[in-house]
Amino acid sequence: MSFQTSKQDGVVVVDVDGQLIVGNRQELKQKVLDELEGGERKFLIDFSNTGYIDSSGLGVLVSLSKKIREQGGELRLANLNEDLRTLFELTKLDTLFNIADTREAALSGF
Amino acid sequence: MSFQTSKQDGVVVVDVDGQLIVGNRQELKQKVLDELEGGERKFLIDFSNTGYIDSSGLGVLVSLSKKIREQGGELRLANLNEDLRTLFELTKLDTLFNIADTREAALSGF
Amino acid sequence: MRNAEPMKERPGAAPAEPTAFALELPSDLRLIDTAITYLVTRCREYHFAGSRLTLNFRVGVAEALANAMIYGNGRDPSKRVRVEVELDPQRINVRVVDQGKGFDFTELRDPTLPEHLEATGGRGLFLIRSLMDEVDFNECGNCIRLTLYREKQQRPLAS
Amino acid sequence: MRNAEPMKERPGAAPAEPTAFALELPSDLRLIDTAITYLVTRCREYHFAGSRLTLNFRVGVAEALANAMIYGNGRDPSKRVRVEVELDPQRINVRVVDQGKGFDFTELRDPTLPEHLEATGGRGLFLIRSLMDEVDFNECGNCIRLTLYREKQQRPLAS
Ligand SMILES: Nc1ncnc2c1ncn2[C@@H]1O[C@H](COP(=O)(O)OP(=O)(O)O)[C@@H](O)[C@H]1O
Ligand SMILES: Nc1ncnc2c1ncn2[C@@H]1O[C@H](COP(=O)(O)OP(=O)(O)O)[C@@H](O)[C@H]1O
Repeated sequence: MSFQTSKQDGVVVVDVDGQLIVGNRQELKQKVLDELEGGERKFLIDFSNTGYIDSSGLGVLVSLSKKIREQGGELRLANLNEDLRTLFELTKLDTLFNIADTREAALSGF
Repeated sequence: MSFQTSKQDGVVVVDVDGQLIVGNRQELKQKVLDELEGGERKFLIDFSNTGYIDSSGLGVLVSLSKKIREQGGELRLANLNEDLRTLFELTKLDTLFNIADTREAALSGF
Repeated sequence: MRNAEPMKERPGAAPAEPTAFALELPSDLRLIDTAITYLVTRCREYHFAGSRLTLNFRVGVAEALANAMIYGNGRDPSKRVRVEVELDPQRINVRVVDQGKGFDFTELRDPTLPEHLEATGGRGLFLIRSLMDEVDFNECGNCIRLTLYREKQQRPLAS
Repeated sequence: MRNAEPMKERPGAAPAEPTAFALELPSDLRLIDTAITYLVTRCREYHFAGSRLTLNFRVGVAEALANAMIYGNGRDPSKRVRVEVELDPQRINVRVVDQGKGFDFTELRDPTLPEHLEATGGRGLFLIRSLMDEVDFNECGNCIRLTLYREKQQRPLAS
């Protein structure tokens, strides 16, 4: 499980490798908040290599999205597989997030 | 945990990545026996990336060494860290195996 | 898959013998994924597969473990969570028991209502109920029983 | 390490509070390394370190788990192995209990004798006794208690 951060076209891209769950969500939260503190405003979380997300993982995404919006920024999500899409639909969080099919689609729209 | 096999100067080199223990020793055994069956006679197991070995792991090394010797071949070991060296000394298996400090030393002597 | 063997049932049919096993873990959140990975491996070997395993089972059981460790046992690592699993060809049955006092599981809010959509919590039991086919609690609420069928079940109209 | 804080004892001194936790696992050999990794993590957080942890503890406890699963429980995954750990600043105490009938632990051969050196088995309990500071069994032998001190102990002449 790891979170890789990179910068692409002025967007902070975070790759979630493994699970995003109660056992490691603080790490993602801290990484993104540090970047926000450092002045970054555009964020993309890429779930290409993500196994599953639990309710705490969803919670941290909601909380980050809110914090980023408060600073005039935006958080987008990309590359959700079928399982993850179902999860966002079940919880209706698909209505709260800007979810792109691919990383490129997410980046180009920013 | 994985066992990577490569061929170097006519020697089959196996890298033990992780542990060599009761839960995975059959995999190592099968890999080496397949090569022996295929006609290979010189074997080197490299422990550079090995965490720990348990008594079953030691047992499989003894058994492979015997089988290889019966076919006129030889099994050598290399790159044991301090912990692994202690293990071989405790069990006196350091007297049974040709143990080299480095892969190069093991290969050059074959 | 397994084309060479005569096939009595559909491919990937489960072995006939029911099996059961149990784990007990300290309340340490880092163990949840380890446990889930093991449980999924065992279910896969029992020929469960697909989204029912990788989404419904994984997330449903992970939520139950997290609740047991966090709320049931107050994250006290000396307190344990017990996981009992029964596998048979039709279904997976999981019981998660904590050492806590339980809770009133009848009063649960709906996290999909617009006024709750931006809440950071409150989705755990909702996900469990959405993803699992059957969910029961013991009387006090420190033991949750989850059942997932191999195939999607027709949901009763009133749940 | 921790230079900024006032230091009462040597660096890496253990926290004062003893702690205890327990695991219970199905008899599945694939779980041994998972369990060992977790136990080592916990001991490391409790400031145990070095060869005593990476060699003595890891190998000694792995052997005890393997014996419990293989001989005690006959590899039956529905049978469980219980691991109880107590940590205090001076020592790690581990009890491994299986659901088997035990065995006569007084009759053990020496695997380092020339006539046994090429045997493929028979080194497990020898390693446990060599690597751990104290080893006890319950009366029947299905429960082994292992103690490892933080620092190397002077061994009594007769063990
Ligand atoms: N095993 C449990 N023991 C005690 N209380 C629990 C347990 N499981 C759930 N709860 C209670 O139910 C509430 C809702 O849980 P949940 O739906 O998982 O959302 P969240 O964890 O985000 O609060 C928790 O806040 C807790 O008060
Ligand atoms: N928990 C146990 N329950 C029953 N028998 C055991 C147990 N642990 C060890 N034994 C017995 O002691 C013998 C020696 O064990 P060990 O020294 O670990 O070597 P090996 O596992 O290679 O036989 C085993 O063969 C087994 O008969």
